[in-house]
Amino acid sequence: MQHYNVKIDAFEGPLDLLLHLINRLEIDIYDIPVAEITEQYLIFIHTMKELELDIASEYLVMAATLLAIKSKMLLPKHEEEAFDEDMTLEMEEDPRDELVERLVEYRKFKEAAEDLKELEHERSLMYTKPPSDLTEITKETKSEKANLEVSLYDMLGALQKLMRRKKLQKPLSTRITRQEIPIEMRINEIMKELKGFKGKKSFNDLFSVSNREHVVVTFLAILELIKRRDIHVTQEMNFSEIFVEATEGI
Amino acid sequence: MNIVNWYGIVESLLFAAGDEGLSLKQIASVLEVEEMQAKEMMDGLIVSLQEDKKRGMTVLEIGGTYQLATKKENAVYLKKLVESPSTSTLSQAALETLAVIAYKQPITRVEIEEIRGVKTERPLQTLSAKALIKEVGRAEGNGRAYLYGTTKEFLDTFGLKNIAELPKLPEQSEEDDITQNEADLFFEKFQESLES
Amino acid sequence: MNIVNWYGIVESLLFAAGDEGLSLKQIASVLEVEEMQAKEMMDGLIVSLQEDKKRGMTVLEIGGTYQLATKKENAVYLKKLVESPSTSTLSQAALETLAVIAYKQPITRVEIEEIRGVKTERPLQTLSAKALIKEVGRAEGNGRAYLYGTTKEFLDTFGLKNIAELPKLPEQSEEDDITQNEADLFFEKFQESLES
Repeated sequence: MQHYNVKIDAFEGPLDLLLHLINRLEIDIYDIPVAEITEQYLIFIHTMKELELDIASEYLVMAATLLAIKSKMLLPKHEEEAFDEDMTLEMEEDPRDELVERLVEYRKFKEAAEDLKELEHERSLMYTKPPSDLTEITKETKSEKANLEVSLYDMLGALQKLMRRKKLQKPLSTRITRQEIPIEMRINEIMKELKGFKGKKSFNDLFSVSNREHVVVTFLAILELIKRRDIHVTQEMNFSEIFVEATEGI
Repeated sequence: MNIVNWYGIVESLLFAAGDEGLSLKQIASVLEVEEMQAKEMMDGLIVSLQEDKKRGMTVLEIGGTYQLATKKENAVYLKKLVESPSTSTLSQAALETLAVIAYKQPITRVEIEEIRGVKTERPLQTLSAKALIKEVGRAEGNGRAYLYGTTKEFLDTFGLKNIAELPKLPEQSEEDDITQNEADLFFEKFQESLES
Repeated sequence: MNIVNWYGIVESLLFAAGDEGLSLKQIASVLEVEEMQAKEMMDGLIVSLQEDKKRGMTVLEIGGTYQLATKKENAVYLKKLVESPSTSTLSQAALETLAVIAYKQPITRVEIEEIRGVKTERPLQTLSAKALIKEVGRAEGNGRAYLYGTTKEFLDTFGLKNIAELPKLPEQSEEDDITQNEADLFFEKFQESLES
């Protein structure tokens, strides 16, 4: 039973997908069994199609690349190589080399991105303040036009700082903030809805309001209810409709 | 937790709270002590800051809230800093104000201050003096406040053909892809709920 | 003037400058000392702040400027009063793109796309709008594509003194299980669909 939505773009691209397959199949990245990985890759693409997901062209290009490598691996050695046996070792290029190189290179940056995430988190634990208003202790500004050494990035950078600050100060400020829907309230609503309804209710019907926050809160409420075992969720088969009913009624 | 650590925590809190300051009640609630105790600690902090020559800060008690401020006697150095000629660029405050005007024009001073959360008189003066912004009209309603907008000088300075050429703000461009956002949000919340 | 007073003055200056920060040159000029001396004093200040439990502040050195910030270890208390921005605001795509640019700058979009294996237009837009990257020039050759590099805002966002302080690029390391979680979920779903 799957009672959650799955992020459709869990992969950042074909290289990311390949890394995942390699990792999952516990394959040595420097000695990839091309036939196996190609098969898995194609199955994945096929599944995406079945799910009617848009497949970015990059994925298809990679599929073609894999098939090309696979066929090269099957081909007998080139004739030229027989001519000059001394050269053989040098000439004999593994058709997988280029792909491996790309994967290893990509993996480095994927990991570096994780490091950045960690750094960003660390930095976010330290709060800085905006510059103080020093109006009172300074003289009037003289009128001076232009020759400014500022760029658009300086301005956007300033805006970033402002937004970061706003985010931090939200609860402190007296400004009216967005009305939030308490999960507990939505839980009660859902239970009422289910109890007032004999039998199973379609999962999708619970998401009648298309407001983003409402959707998320509803989703969380359902998760909570599942955890509390107040509701029962069923699905006949994968990708078929999901039904929800109150446990009491069963 | 002992009082030594309290000092550090309260300093962090006051710094982050900025001009809005913190009430005794807020301080007491974070430290999980009685307000009486918090009051004693604040009094101690104020005295120790005042006496410590190594410190440039003081705590002001204004209308029932505490806020950090620089010591009066250091104002002369702040003045020196502000008047140092190294500023061929715009201050953070001016840049922020300019950004708000650029993206939200026409906009009144009060609206800008609402967004920035601080007084904006001086940055507006600076920007006007540098001809980057100008008054473009008056707001409706009583008060009829001035509305500010950017100038041609602004476009020149930032190398823009027109205002539409300003880069999209992250929020705006993300809205292009609402369904993606929803999926992300879903997933994020879902992950969180698994971890909790 | 002795160094004890310097500390107080510099603290005032740093407080007033806020996230705009102060350069060594500015500090030296206000104190009327050599930059070398100012540097020594700043080093001393940073150490003494870090060691003093009574203090809740620290000094960050970012892209050649110093700025005051609250200590990391107090974040837990700040959270009680102010919302923490600790959830990453950048998508995986944006983070990856940023990582490539940070380590390979200056670099063109096409080169980034070669490494990532996917289109990278959108992440570049987001990163530009967040002022984390900027165009730093044009590549040679026909097309004369834009070259991208990181900004000071980048250093600030990730708390780096300078680009050289970036963690070493991993040459080879074990797969990170956590990052694979999302992918695993998808994979399970697709495996199941195969079995059915």
